[in-house]
Amino acid sequence: MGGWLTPDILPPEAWRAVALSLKVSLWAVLVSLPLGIFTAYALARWRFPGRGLVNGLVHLPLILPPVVTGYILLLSMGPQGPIGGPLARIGVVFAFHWSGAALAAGIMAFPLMVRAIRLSIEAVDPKLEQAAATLGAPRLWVFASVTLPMILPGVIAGAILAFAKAMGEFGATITFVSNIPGQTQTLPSAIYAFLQVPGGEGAAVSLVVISVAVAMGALLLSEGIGRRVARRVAGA
Amino acid sequence: MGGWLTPDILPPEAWRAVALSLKVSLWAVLVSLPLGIFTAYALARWRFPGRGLVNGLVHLPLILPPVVTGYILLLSMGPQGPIGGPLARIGVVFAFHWSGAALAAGIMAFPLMVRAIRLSIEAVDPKLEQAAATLGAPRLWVFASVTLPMILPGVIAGAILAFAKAMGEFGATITFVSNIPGQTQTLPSAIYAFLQVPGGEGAAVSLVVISVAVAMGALLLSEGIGRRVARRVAGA
Amino acid sequence: EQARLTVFAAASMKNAMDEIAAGYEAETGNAVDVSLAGSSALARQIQQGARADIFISANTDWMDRLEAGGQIDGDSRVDLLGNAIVLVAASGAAPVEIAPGMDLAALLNGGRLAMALVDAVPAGIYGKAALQSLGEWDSVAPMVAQADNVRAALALVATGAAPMGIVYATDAVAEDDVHVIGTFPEDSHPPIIYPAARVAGSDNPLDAGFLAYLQGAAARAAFERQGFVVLAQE
Amino acid sequence: MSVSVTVQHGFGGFNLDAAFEAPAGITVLFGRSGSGKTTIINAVAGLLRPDAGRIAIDDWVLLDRAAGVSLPVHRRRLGYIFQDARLFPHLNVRQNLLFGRFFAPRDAPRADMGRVVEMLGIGPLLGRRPAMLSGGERQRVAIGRALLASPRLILADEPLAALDEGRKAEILPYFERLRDEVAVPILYVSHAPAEVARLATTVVALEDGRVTGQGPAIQILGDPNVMPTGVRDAGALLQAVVVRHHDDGLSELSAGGVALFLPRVPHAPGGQLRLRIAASEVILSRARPEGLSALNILPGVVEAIRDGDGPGAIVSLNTPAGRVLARLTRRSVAAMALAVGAECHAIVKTVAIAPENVS
Amino acid sequence: MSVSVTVQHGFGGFNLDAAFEAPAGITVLFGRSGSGKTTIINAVAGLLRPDAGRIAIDDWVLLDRAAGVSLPVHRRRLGYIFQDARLFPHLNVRQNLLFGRFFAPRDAPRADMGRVVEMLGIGPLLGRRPAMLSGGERQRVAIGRALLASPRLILADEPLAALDEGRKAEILPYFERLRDEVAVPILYVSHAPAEVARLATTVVALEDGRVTGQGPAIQILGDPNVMPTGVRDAGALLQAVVVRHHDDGLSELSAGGVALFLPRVPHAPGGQLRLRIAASEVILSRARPEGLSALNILPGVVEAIRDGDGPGAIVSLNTPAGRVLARLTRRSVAAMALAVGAECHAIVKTVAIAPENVS
Ligand SMILES: Nc1ncnc2c1ncn2[C@@H]1O[C@H](COP(=O)(O)OP(=O)(O)OP(=O)(O)O)[C@@H](O)[C@H]1O
Ligand SMILES: Nc1ncnc2c1ncn2[C@@H]1O[C@H](COP(=O)(O)OP(=O)(O)OP(=O)(O)O)[C@@H](O)[C@H]1O
Ligand SMILES: [Mg+2]
Ligand SMILES: [Mg+2]
Repeated sequence: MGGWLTPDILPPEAWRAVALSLKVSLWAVLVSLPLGIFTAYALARWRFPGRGLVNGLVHLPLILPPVVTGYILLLSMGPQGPIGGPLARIGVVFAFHWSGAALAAGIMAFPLMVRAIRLSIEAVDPKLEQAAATLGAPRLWVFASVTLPMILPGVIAGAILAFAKAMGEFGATITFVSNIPGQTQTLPSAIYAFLQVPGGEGAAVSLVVISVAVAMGALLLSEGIGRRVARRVAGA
Repeated sequence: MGGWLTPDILPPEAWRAVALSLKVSLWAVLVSLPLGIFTAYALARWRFPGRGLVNGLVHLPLILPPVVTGYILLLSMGPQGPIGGPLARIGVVFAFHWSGAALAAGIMAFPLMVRAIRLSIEAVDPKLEQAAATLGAPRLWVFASVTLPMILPGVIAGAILAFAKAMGEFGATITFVSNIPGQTQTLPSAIYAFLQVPGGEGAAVSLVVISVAVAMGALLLSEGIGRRVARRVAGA
Repeated sequence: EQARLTVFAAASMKNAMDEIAAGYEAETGNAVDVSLAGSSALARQIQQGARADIFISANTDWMDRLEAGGQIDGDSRVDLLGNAIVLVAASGAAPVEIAPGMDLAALLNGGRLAMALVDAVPAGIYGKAALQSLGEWDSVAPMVAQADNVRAALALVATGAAPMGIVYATDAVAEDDVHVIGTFPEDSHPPIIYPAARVAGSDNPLDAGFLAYLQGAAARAAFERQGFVVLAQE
Repeated sequence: MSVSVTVQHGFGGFNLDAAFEAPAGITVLFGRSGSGKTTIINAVAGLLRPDAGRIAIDDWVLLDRAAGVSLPVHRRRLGYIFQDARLFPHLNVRQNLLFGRFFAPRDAPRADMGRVVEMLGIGPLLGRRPAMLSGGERQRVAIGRALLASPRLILADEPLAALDEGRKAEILPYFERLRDEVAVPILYVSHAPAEVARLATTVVALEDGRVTGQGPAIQILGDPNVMPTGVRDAGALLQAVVVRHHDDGLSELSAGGVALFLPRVPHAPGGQLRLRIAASEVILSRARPEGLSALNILPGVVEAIRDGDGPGAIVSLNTPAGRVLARLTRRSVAAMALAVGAECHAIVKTVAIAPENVS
Repeated sequence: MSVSVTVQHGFGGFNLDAAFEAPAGITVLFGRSGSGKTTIINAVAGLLRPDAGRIAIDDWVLLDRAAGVSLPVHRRRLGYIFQDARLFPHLNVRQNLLFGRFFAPRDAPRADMGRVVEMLGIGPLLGRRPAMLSGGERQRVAIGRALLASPRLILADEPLAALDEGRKAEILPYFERLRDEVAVPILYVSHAPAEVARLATTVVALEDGRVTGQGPAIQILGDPNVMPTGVRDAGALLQAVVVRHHDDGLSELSAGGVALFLPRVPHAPGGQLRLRIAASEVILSRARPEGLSALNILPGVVEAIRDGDGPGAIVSLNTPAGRVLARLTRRSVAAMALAVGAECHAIVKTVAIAPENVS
């Protein structure tokens, strides 16, 4: 019989959207994480010319309506854009490709990730880093062996926030890579589509439930990890 | 003659949208801040049944496509909704009112605010709070005199993130309170409207520039404050 | 105190509605607030009791839905405007004849066809119907890139991300980077109709007057300037 | 006022099982690193909830696990001087000092801010934040913060460890005043025998989480079996009364009729005070010695001789002033033919007592 | 190997302006709380960039502000024992201990982990995290961490302040070994005169950011004018050689021909060692005393008499063993008719020297 929550009323492309959203969000988070940590570190600890500009740029996707971010991406990273063009010639294609969706999601999620990590870095007592330096650890090692382990809770928090945001990202993604079932149709695009037509609510609700379940699972998991890590870092 | 950046090509309702967006974002941040601090504190420091649920709920607006959040708000807080109806009878109206836009923006920004504050709280050494308690400070006082000053950088970071997010919020707002000039038409809604018609791009770009300028101003300001506060808290 | 009227209108009508609202205010002294959003969003808001006075939808589905639910006054409903869908390409492309056997897939030459969401957004629904009736849909479907609205589809063409797109005739009007290479025959898709009606809950005395104004000469001129076909007879 | 403490607590490898009474005055917890001193203090403060136990100040029960009573930390009216200063980094020194005062009941006896600041020598630091202080300065501020909270119970965990001798000498009398005048019970952790001897009313010796000895300082410090840090720190406490102050800066005291000379003590003639005489500083002589620079000579009878681990022995002498301990080599014991019942004289230098072993 | 340090630095209210040479061995920075000891050490470590100054170990320049040279902290090959332990909270004790080893050059001489762990008594703690350690345990781990980093320069900021006497006695010999065998220069901050006397090769006395005296320990510690914590800590250092070990646990030494008896020292006969004799523990007698329990008697001639602030005086005696200081009351000086040139005997108890004043 099948109620509205059971998979049989969801067309197969809905399931493909779920799979794609997971893939896109995971890639978006994983690829942007190192850059996010680096950016957060630079903003937290270094004084350099253009620091304000970098900080502004990082926050931009938060401030702009997502559609605008999508347009900017389309203009710059599209096949004829100043960045997308050359990239396309060396075979790196974002347009209408899931990697473009990941790019859009990653950019939209970036400010959240950077903020969380940066706050953690600012909370690390520089005296511990100094202690590591006196023991002979070069700067990068100090980071890897002292700073990074101590900011892990923040890194995890940042990664979850980014993942959740990526799972929900819609405006920039659809504007940049549009909605091609199986390639760029993420969960939010599918939900949006269902909501546009009278009577589409049922399917939309099913997808919302799936999306919430996935993100909550990730959330709970990461909370668990985060707590364990925090306890480890606090040393208790 | 007036280039595309000068105000004279912007119709008056665009300026009303700017003013409204500022009002909406400020209210959203100010009203949600105490609740955000409380929620962050509860999540960071207390173990209570339903903690996971609260945490999930807080993150929900991040995960859901904004349209869905807006739709949920419309259904629940609308004039005929289970919450909005009774509220309307006692004179509290959110539907199609700027306060509704603030509500939507506040809810969308809430997870960002809570995360930032929570990370700061988790970084406060409980030993200092214990020291305050030994000196006779009741729990609330410990919070006000030790915890709160020490997490101020995080509170500020959370408030900026939330403000920036509120300035950019679009999907939930237009879905919940529509796009009525002077009442619920925020900057992003106005940008959206301009983008929907041929020839609207110029005005849209002008509005984007204004929106970026405002948010960057807030960002720079708060970075300055945040840095000063952080230095004060670190005691240097 | 100035009398006010709230109109919920599909976002694609912004330019025309701005002009009409200004004209109406100049003529009657009454202010008009136009809330522009997607038809689905507006219809849902009306379902949930939004205090709108007039609703102009970009398609008939949502208006039918509201009428069935008693949220609009069926007697006041008029089919206000019509529109056409066109095939657009980057400037410089040769015109094509839109007819069965045109082999759109070959014309795309491996590129994408930009459309609005083909199952959700009216322009996409009409476009899909037209391609189906022309027998092109099955071959083209895998190449379709769907945007969340027509303007976004147009942007895909304007930026060169997609070589061609299907949009409303009204959208192609003012775009320099894009030009129309063919218009879909009227009979290849269900009629494109923008119905207008009075919202049932509205007790605004200006309703009837504004509905009439929408069908008047001033409005007609404004609509036509934006490329709409005015259906309503005065 | 008396504090009674019973705590049991297990931390993986370490088990604490201690019970003691801390009568009015200063009770020193004495024991090696890791013996459980801070753990006990934390339990008293309410920062640690022991597995079992009861803590009360007279009838005022702070904790009774069996009865399910546990007063919240902030209601225990403490002045806790932490082993790590734990100043509030966002407040300046003045604000740190005044933090506790704000929460003290209006009618609580108040320490005088000016006096405390002066004693601690932190006047020039009042406007600074803790990050700008030296280690010893931080610790001094922490002492001031606790003293100014109008506490009913002071917990001091090695408060003077980071300080130089001069500064210690300035602060010690303040703790003595607290002990003697204000009657606030004080639980005090210290590793320094001289500090213990000077301050302690009661000593609780801890070893590996267990109490190995407790009682009046006079008794525990004179018992070489109990002193947990070994026989080298043994010493006796004598009760003395001030007779008069001489012009040359010496004070003459009488301990059970024996005249003792000390560098000027602050007490008025007739005042009672306590002297610690470290066993290692006492020289014995069978004959009454003449022509020595040492001014204090106590005649007595050998009461007991206890051999130590090394080449030393502790000779316990019964004198009119009380029991005096002397640490000698066994070779000297033999050479002098010392035996229980033998008469001999204890010789103590004036300057070897003063001033930090006087109280 | 010799460390030369010149630093100038201003901190608002405080101005540091110090220059000293630290020859091989242990150089103790001695001064009151807030006198600038940690600031100097931080400059040497590279954690503080002084306004001006030059720091070099022999020819190896760590800092030269004038020449714009400043070696990064991690290239200075330090073992810094911080005043606050600063252990890494996310690593367990073992990982903390091994942290520095990882970065030491492969060919650097390595301290033996097992030996250090045993000496510090932290074997049972290796798997714990710092939050689960007592204050003294933390400090011991910090000492181990620095020692195991194969440093070319050790900076120790009150490393033993939080430890009990027994533990100190176990760790001190290790620093002595470092000084005598490994030849790593050590800058050592301490407030404890006994520790200073025992360890210091060189003493740098600081007061309010300025060096008030520097030189070999034997000289500075014997100079009551320099000792910054006051005359009470004065004392003399004697050089002695071990003659033989007796069966009763005593070692016989000879200092300039005078026989001295001490509890067994670890040195073999013929070995050289240094004794500190605190001025307050010396008794003088005009006649050669008989029948006393004290075994060490040094004949000498009064070289100088210096009156102190209080009722005391320091008598400096020229003996065959070297200069000996004695702290007496002025009353005794008068009673004994002591004057420059007078002959008299210094009496020192065997147990008053041993073992912590021996090295
Ligand atoms: N960051 C700073 N800003 C301002 N003043 C400072 C700062 N750090 C230290 N001081 C001051 O410099 C002086 C010397 O400090 P330092 O830490 O070197 O003292 P110290 O000799 O190590 O004392 P202690 O034995 O108490 O640790 C102190 O008066 C201290 O208040
Ligand atoms: N949180 C903890 N978890 C496990 N063991 C602990 C914990 N806290 C303390 N201990 C252990 O309990 C014992 C007693 O610690 P405590 O801090 O009471 O010692 P202490 O007597 O104050 O020593 P110190 O003089 O070194 O400060 C130590 O062996 C310590 O390692
Ligand atoms: Mg302790
Ligand atoms: Mg210091």
